[in-house]
Amino acid sequence: MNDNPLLSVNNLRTWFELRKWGFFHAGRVKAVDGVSFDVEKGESVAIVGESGCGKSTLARTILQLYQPVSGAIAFKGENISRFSKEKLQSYRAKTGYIQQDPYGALAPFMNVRKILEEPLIIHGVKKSARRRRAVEETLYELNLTPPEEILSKYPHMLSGGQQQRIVIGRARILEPDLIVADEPVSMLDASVRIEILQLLKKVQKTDGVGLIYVTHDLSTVRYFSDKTLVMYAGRIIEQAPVKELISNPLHPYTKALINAIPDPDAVNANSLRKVPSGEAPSLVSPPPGCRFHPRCENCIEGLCDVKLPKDREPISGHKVECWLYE
Amino acid sequence: MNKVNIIMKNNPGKNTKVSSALRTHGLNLNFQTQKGIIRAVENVDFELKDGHTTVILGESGCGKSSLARALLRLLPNNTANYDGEVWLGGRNIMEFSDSQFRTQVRWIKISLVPQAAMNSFNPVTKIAKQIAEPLLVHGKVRSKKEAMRKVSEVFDLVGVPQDFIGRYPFEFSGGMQQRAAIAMALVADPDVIIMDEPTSALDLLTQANIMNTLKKIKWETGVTYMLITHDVSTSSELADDIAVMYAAWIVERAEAKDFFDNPLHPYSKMLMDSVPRLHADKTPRSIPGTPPPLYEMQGGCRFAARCPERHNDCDREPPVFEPQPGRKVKCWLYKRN
Amino acid sequence: MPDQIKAAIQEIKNYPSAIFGICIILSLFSLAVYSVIAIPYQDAITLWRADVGIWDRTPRNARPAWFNWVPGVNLPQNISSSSQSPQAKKEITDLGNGMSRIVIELPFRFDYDGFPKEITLFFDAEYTETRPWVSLVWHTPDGREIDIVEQSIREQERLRISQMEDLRENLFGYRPLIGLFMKPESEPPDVKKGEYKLTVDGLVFEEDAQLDVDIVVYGQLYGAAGTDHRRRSLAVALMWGTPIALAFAFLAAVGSTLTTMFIAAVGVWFGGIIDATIQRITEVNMILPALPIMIMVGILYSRSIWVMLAIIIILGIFSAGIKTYRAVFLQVKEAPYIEAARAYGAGNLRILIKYMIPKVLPMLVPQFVVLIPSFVFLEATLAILGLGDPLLPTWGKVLNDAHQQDALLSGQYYWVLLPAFLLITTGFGFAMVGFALDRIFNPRLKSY
Amino acid sequence: MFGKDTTDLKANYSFLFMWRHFKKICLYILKRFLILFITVTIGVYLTILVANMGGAVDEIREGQIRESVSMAVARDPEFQELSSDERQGITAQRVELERERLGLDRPFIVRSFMYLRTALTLDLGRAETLRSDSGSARVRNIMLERLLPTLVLFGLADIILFTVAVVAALFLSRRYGSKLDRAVVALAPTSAAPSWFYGIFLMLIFASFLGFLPFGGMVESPPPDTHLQYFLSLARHIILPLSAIILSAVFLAIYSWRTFFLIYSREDYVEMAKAKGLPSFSIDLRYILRPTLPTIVTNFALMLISMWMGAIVLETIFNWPGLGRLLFRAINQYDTPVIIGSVVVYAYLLALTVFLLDIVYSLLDPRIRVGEGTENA
Repeated sequence: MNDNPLLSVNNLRTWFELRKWGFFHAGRVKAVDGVSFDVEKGESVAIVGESGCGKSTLARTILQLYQPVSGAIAFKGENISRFSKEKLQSYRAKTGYIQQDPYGALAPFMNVRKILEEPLIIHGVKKSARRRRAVEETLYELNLTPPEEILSKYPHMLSGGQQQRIVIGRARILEPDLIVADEPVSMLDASVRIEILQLLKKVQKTDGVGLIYVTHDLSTVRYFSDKTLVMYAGRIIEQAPVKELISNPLHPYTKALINAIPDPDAVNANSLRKVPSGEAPSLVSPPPGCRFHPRCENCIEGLCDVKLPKDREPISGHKVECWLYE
Repeated sequence: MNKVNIIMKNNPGKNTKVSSALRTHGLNLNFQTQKGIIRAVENVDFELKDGHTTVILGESGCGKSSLARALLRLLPNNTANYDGEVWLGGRNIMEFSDSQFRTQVRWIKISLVPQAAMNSFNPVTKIAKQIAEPLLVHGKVRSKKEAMRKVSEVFDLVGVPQDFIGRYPFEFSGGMQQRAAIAMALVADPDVIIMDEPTSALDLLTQANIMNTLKKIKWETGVTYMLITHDVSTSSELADDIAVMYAAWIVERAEAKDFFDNPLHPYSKMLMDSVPRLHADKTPRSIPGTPPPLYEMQGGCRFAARCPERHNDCDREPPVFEPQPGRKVKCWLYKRN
Repeated sequence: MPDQIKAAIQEIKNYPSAIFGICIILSLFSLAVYSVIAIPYQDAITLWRADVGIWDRTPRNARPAWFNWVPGVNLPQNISSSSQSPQAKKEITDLGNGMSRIVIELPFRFDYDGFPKEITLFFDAEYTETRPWVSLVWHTPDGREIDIVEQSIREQERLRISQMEDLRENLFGYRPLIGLFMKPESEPPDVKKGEYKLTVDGLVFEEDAQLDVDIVVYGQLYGAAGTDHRRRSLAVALMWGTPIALAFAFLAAVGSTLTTMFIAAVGVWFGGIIDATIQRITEVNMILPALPIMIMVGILYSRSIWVMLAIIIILGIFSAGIKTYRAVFLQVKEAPYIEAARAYGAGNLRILIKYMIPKVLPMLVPQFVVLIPSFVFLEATLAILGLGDPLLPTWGKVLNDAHQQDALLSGQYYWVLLPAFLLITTGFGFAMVGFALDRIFNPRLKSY
Repeated sequence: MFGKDTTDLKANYSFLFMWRHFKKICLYILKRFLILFITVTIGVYLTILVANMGGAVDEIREGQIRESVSMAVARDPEFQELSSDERQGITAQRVELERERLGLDRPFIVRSFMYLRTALTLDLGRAETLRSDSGSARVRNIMLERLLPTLVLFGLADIILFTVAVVAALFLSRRYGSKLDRAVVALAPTSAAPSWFYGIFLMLIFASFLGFLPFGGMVESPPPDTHLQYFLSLARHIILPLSAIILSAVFLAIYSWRTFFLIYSREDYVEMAKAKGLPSFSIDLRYILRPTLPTIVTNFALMLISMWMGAIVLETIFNWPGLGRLLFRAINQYDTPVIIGSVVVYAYLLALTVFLLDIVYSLLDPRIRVGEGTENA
């Protein structure tokens, strides 16, 4: 208890107002609806879920790109929602952000030098020689050599893999303690993906930063993360170490998810997969009780469709939010 | 531990002799652009076996989508060269005139499930009407009523609820639109259905659901699929045969089982190695380098620059070798003798 | 940015119409610069206000001088001859008693096919009490001498020979400006070409008295652009109209596009109530009839071109452009690089100015260029309605005069065509460049 | 979005189903109407504020009160006997009373709202010098009399413009890159000039040079007696202004709409329609024209708004007895009530344009017809 976790998220809710005519209330999107978890220093945490489950919103809320409506995010024991402007600015320097679309993440009208210098300028590195050295060092570490050649290039002149390297470089140029990577490889070609993930892993290990890896692809998590959180309809329904989660999923949704992902094997073509029917619920009006109950074959009537299950830890280090483990 | 619910189903015609639904020989498709001529499809030979599913596997930009367009003669304005042979039902449909092609091939012989279903429906027309359209155009039904009956049949087949018949595209969710696109491809009972990344934009569970649906349809109707994808794992859900495409060439053709167990072409091997696996403990490895852009290709093997097994022969374009019966590889490593 | 501009310049070479447009713009610009240098502002205003005496010696409603370039046309130019000029002869004979006889001969050639518009003599006499007395004799090339008039002269006497009814009787009923120049007994009257001469035989009755005279034979042609009903040379108005039109349109375009874009960006970036308010204001503004409002302000407050400019800019800020920019900014706002910038701590102003606007600026350039002609024409529109600037000579005011004077009905086409030509040239020049730029900068249009 | 509708297959084609659409459209139209009305009200209020900054509206009102009061005093036999000084005293007294009754002594803000009502109903009192053809001096009568000619000219021009431009644009988009296409693209800058500008040229050529057509006016003077002759005369007179309006916008419309067609014809669903084996005629009509129409209508609305302004001068040039010509005369005679009235009427006309195109849009876009409102900002 003496050592605070790097990041501690507690019962976080991020909702969006829908407005009609720009003025009148027309509903709320409950993208993140009561989420708690910790990230230790130097730990790599994966958040897994389907598109629209709120995982990107969660990542952005952690980065203070969205304001939560309730709950708390503590960074090194301090509640960031109470941060002053200066404190928030220094928090931004301590967090790095890697996005899904590397081309979109780079301003098309800036060259690589400008792109990498921007965070330094904003955070008060006034000497241009110092900025230059930092930029060049970063490029060397990312294997983008020779720097002189890369520096004057515009994003569209680089390949997808190179672009994503620049994005990674920008995220760590301020030497942050936490990096949030939101689907960092899903838009890259299969052959480049592994390369980028390995680079990210290397960066995380050498810098000892905490890493939140947001993805829909469980199979990449396996080689990459310490802890895995599974998100469904705005809530974290299961969290466990990766190997444990894959070999022993507890929540019916996690089971279905793991079941739905094939490994390349000719046998697959001869069988049907057991998959829950239906689609993920709308975040504006999620079903009452457990969010997964309408698609769940283990649904207990009168319970799952009424009350939200509590967080349980049936196996040490393996939490699940499901009435089956009550 | 494998939790897959196995419903064994004999692959149709696995051991009997299969006729081919569609066969190409020396198919080419080039585009003229400012950067030069883009060779999207070059000298492609392949075969879709009747009732089988053939997967065209390749990374983005390898020409696999152009191959689909070449088969349906959906050519952009800047097409520079389009030739070769496409045999369908005993006739070379490349010799058809445009109007012949339209009335005799499109949709009644070959239909298409496009990559982005949400953009493939006219937003101002009801989806059911758009599905019924080819039936009416090709005279497959006598009345609109009959056409709508057929639409409601295919809706059942792909799992779109009946009350969606009166709806516009924007009232469908992404998964439903994809199902509707499959329904549209099925509606005129075509010989071949080309599916261009039919599930890549969808959620995992929806993806798996649609794969199940596709499998069921295949088993029930014996339709021939040509599945175009970059996703090796998903492709294994449907594949009977595999053709690997790299830089406008088909570099390897094999039956799925042989291919997944033992890929032959160096690119195929590396591609298989780059796939992260969920259920097996095997660290994936990436393929160094990038594929050559399709507009500045040199002579010789196009994979040579990235190939760990490259040797002197690779300066020349490799012919297609057949190291084992039924397996074709475009690589000098399999030169006989 | 410099890269993009370089690329745009490279690309614009592929559009011949844009090159042509740029040439037009450059020549208009040079004309504007030349006009401002050649005729200083104050002079231009004075000339256009046409104070008494300024435009006495130009013909009324004359066609442009280059009309004679048309083969077979040889209309009279404006001719003036002064007693002080070297060609003129002036003999002074002292008659004693302070009296003198001053004989002035004013020769001039008349080689045209048409008759002049007017003939006027401008006397400049100096005396204290007694007016000089002159008798005028007209010498035709074939040696005839026609007495015109004998009369006393005031200090700044003007003799409008062409309007002398008595003379008309002497000329067998022909109006003087025909009768004096025709071949005798030609029917219809034909011009006798050659050397004419007017003799002014004057008597002055005082010691220091002086007598000088200028003859002006008003041509049917004058200057580069002809003259209007107030004898003003249209060249002045047309030349000075150029810098005014360009400056007005440029300021209006800058004022409305830049602010519009900035406000759209602010609305999109801050969103919520600010955005909604901006949008609602835009909707109200869109149904406000801009021209009638300008008319109202023109009538009730001021017609100054600068007041109009201010109103145009105010009404233009919340124009439909906001909706267009808003749509683009909404996309830009969602761009991951903006989100990244927020994540590494860029402030609102930095994001607006360094991240959002540079992305959309290329879109502004063609819009800006395309807008310029519409403002040039707007000035003309206001002028046509009689709401032109009271002081400045503009193309629109020339058109307005022409319209008021029914120029088309009376066949004075040049009066309409010249300002119209300048308007349409300006319009086309900018529009051609703007359309080409639109296709270069707007990726959606690029391939079409 | 889905799942809550349980109507079965048959019901989809039933009357009830159509009724659902109809109700949605009506609701949408009603909503748009209310919003536009509020918009117009705000716009007119702003106009009043601007106009009254110079005290113009106040002056008009006071002048009218004084006039009517002094008329009443002069006519009243009770005061006939009194001296003119006394009468003036009474007049002044009554004017003061009337001012109080009408609230002219109240604060500006209160008054401005009172004016708003009178302006919205065009109840702007009497024109200063202008009279309607029937001799009325009431601003409302004068304006309403001029409305019809304007609507005839402008409405007809818009309908022709829209039809011609859509057909030509679709035709050219199919022949993209041809000589004709490039010619139209090159001609697009001609729309930089407003309609009155082309009016001058057309007048020069057809009226002045060739003498085929009249210089201006709506019909011959005196007006023909029979309906047929009246119509023929109208037709002869309308040709030039009509052509001027169309000429000023048609090339830009064709160019931009052709570009819309080209952009929309790149949509995936067009390729799908081709893959389905649809004949190219059906593709053009159902897969390119139909989905592009909402965009075109929006574009057309913006175009119309700017064309209204050109029409004011056009009417002046051609002596067309519409609102624009009236406004021009009001300017020359400093008839302030008519000028303010014109601003209001044009605001109404612009709102009406937007409203009509809104209705067309709602019929074209199924999202409005069947979907939830799409107004979420």
